[in-house]
Amino acid sequence: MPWDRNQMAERAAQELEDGMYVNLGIGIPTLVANYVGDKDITLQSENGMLGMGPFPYEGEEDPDLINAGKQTITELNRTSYFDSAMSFGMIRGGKIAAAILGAMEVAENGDLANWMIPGKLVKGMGGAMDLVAGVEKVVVVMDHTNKAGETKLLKSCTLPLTGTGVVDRIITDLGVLDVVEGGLKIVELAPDVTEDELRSKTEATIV
Amino acid sequence: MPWDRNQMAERAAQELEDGMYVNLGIGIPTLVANYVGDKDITLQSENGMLGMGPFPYEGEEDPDLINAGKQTITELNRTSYFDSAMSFGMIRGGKIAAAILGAMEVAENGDLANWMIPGKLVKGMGGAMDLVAGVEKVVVVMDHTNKAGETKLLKSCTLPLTGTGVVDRIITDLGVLDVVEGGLKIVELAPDVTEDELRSKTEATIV
Amino acid sequence: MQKVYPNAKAALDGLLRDDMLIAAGGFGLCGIPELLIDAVVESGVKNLTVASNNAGVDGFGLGKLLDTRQIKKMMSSYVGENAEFMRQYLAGELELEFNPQGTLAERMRAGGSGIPGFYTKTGYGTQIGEGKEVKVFNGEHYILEEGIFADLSIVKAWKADDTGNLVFRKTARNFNPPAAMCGKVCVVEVEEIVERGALDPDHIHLPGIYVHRIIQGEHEKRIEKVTTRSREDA
Amino acid sequence: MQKVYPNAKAALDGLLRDDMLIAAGGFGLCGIPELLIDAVVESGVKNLTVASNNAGVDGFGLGKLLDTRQIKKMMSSYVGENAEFMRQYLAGELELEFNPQGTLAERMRAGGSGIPGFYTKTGYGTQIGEGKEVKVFNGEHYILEEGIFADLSIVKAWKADDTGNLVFRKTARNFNPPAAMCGKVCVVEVEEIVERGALDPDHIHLPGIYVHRIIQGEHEKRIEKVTTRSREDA
Repeated sequence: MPWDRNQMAERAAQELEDGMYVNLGIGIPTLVANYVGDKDITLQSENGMLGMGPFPYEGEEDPDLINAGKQTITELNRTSYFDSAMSFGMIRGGKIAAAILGAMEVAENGDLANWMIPGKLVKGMGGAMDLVAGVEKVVVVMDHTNKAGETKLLKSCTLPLTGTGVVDRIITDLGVLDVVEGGLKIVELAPDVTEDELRSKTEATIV
Repeated sequence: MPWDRNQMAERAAQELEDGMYVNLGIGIPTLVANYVGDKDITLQSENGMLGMGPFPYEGEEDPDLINAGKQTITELNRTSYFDSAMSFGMIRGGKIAAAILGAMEVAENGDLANWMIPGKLVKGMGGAMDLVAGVEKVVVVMDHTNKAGETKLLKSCTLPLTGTGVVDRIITDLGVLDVVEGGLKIVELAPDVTEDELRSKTEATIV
Repeated sequence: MQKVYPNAKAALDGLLRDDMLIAAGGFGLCGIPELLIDAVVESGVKNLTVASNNAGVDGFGLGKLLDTRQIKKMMSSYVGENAEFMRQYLAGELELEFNPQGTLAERMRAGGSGIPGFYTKTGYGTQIGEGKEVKVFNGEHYILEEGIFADLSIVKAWKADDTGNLVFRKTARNFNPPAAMCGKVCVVEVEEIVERGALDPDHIHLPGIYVHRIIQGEHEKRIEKVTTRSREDA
Repeated sequence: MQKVYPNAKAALDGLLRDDMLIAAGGFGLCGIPELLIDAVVESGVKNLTVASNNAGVDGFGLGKLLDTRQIKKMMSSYVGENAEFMRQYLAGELELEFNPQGTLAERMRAGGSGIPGFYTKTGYGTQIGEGKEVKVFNGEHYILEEGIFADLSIVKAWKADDTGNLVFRKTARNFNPPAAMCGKVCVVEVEEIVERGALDPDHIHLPGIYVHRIIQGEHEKRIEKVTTRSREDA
């Protein structure tokens, strides 16, 4: 049985180690925060905050305190605030240990596309290009196939790129794959998912 | 009678206008602060302070509060502190309206030399190169001649440059000169100093 | 040297002209210069280029300037919250220069810091890098990005003193300091103007040297996405 | 993730090696990492390159590392307060790379911010610009300066919490934040380690992400030039 959204997030949380500063993207990556357990993880929100806390209690929302997804959040006793130039200084400067991001497509060489569909969806890259360029370890969490059932793990991306050769690890509903020399390498399969099934739903070279 | 140090500083203070942010160099320029009167001038100290106050009363020195000349100083009710990167960001970014600096040599095209004498004096440029490159108006205050009686206003500098074509106005013990197209232009003479005397002590072209 | 003005209209007097480049602070609707945006709308100035991370939402923030068609071009990283924006863009009525968020912030800071260009890995090998100079440092490829030099900065802070020293609050700081830095003239709206000396000199986020005009006013501070947890989760 | 160490020697354990590049905070003797400098002296590590605005004075601060001849090369803007420095330099025993003060600060900040190079007008047409790439922006000449990527940063702050969030005091901030940013590892000495939550998140000058190890200790904080006015002047 493939992993569901929460199981993918739970699996992604295993990527995080004590003491890490981490940036979580919108969507499934946001759920990863629920599974860090008692690991000492500091979440960065690229709009200018380290030490992101949970959502506020109803009635305690603060319009001056939001995350990069524009959601109201809270601070912790370790929180610091800073401006956008410093925020991306630490991202570009390699101070963030891991970013967990969603994706539209990943190629076997680690290319990532997650910011636009020409002529259809024009939202922008936000901080994603900086994150994939600067962060030490980039983990993509996404469904293995799109709504039409087509694979999202390709020989090469068809959509405009967010970054070239930037993805280190991919966690999908079917399993975990690493970007290695020559293609993708299966690290783990979701329960009851066979290697054949994963291979059949993957265009990228599996080595 | 040529101006003395304090008169030169007093004359230099006339360059400053209400509302200006100003950086004063070491030596005579420091004395300019004594002559700003009731003009609303904010002094920058490039080690990371805007709104520099006077020296502290004896016994009230704070080792964490010094100016760019490493002297103990005080703060005002408008003071702000910042790091060296921001301090020079505002200097390079043209936010400082005027810098009043000392000099070893000035050339008729506005070249300035004030940071080293090869083989003899190796102290370094400190913030001077950034100041002359970034500040809107650069005023040099210096003696017209050196201790050997040789002019310091030259056709071209002999010492390593601090900046090229950066000086706007020169205030010496003999008068005030502007750097203009083709050379220096006499703006003012110190009391009882004749134009002939000033010209005779100047190598630079006077237009 | 009086920096405090009675209202947004007065504070922008003489500063607005058609075809100018305005840098605006804020992220989403958080920390945006609401009052100054309204005054720019009322001024009727046209053909603006606006450098701002986002473009507001329909009917609020910079969205108002889109509704009135006063904006010719946006320099932004993310415009996904604004249907009118998308419509104008897809219809070819609006220019859009996408900037990665960190590149946009750094371009503003650079412009305000006398740095006309810098190299970043961000966007290399993507559309963003197309046509930009590439340089190799230590075996890796970087692209040249240029500083932004705006004609005017409009910025929102929490508190100011009358010399323009600014303090921001929580994540409302965001793009406001870099946007403030890069303008020839910077106008700031705050929630409260305090006495000189009321701000600790060590706590000032942006020194008054970057600030030319200040107004104080009431802010709506609309929230884009209210997300909460119930007390039972605790 | 324990960042607090018992003393300077323990905090530097495993980080020092010959020929490394160390970035040090401080301006003159103000805000210098006294305790960490002493520990570097005691370690006996050799052939150091040190990026620091100044080189201390004879017998204090980085001057101690000059006395022991552990420094091979300084990257500084001003070294005029140090006779031993001058002697070693003029005798050809010490390399010196002069950096304009703002260029040095920006090179550190750039290195820590993933920017391998930037353009500045500072030094164009002078010795400092020799051999550096020149580029014209908007009709003016700028030179390319490179980011500094240090092996180790040693920094002095006023207060820290145990996650490494730092607060500096007055002009002792100076080069400390940019120096802290540019090191692969950053070790900080403070006057006081406070409880988590004791530092207002809006008042933190440098977030803990830049800080790997922290020690607390007594500081001499020597004053280089005591200048005072008499009470009669008031």
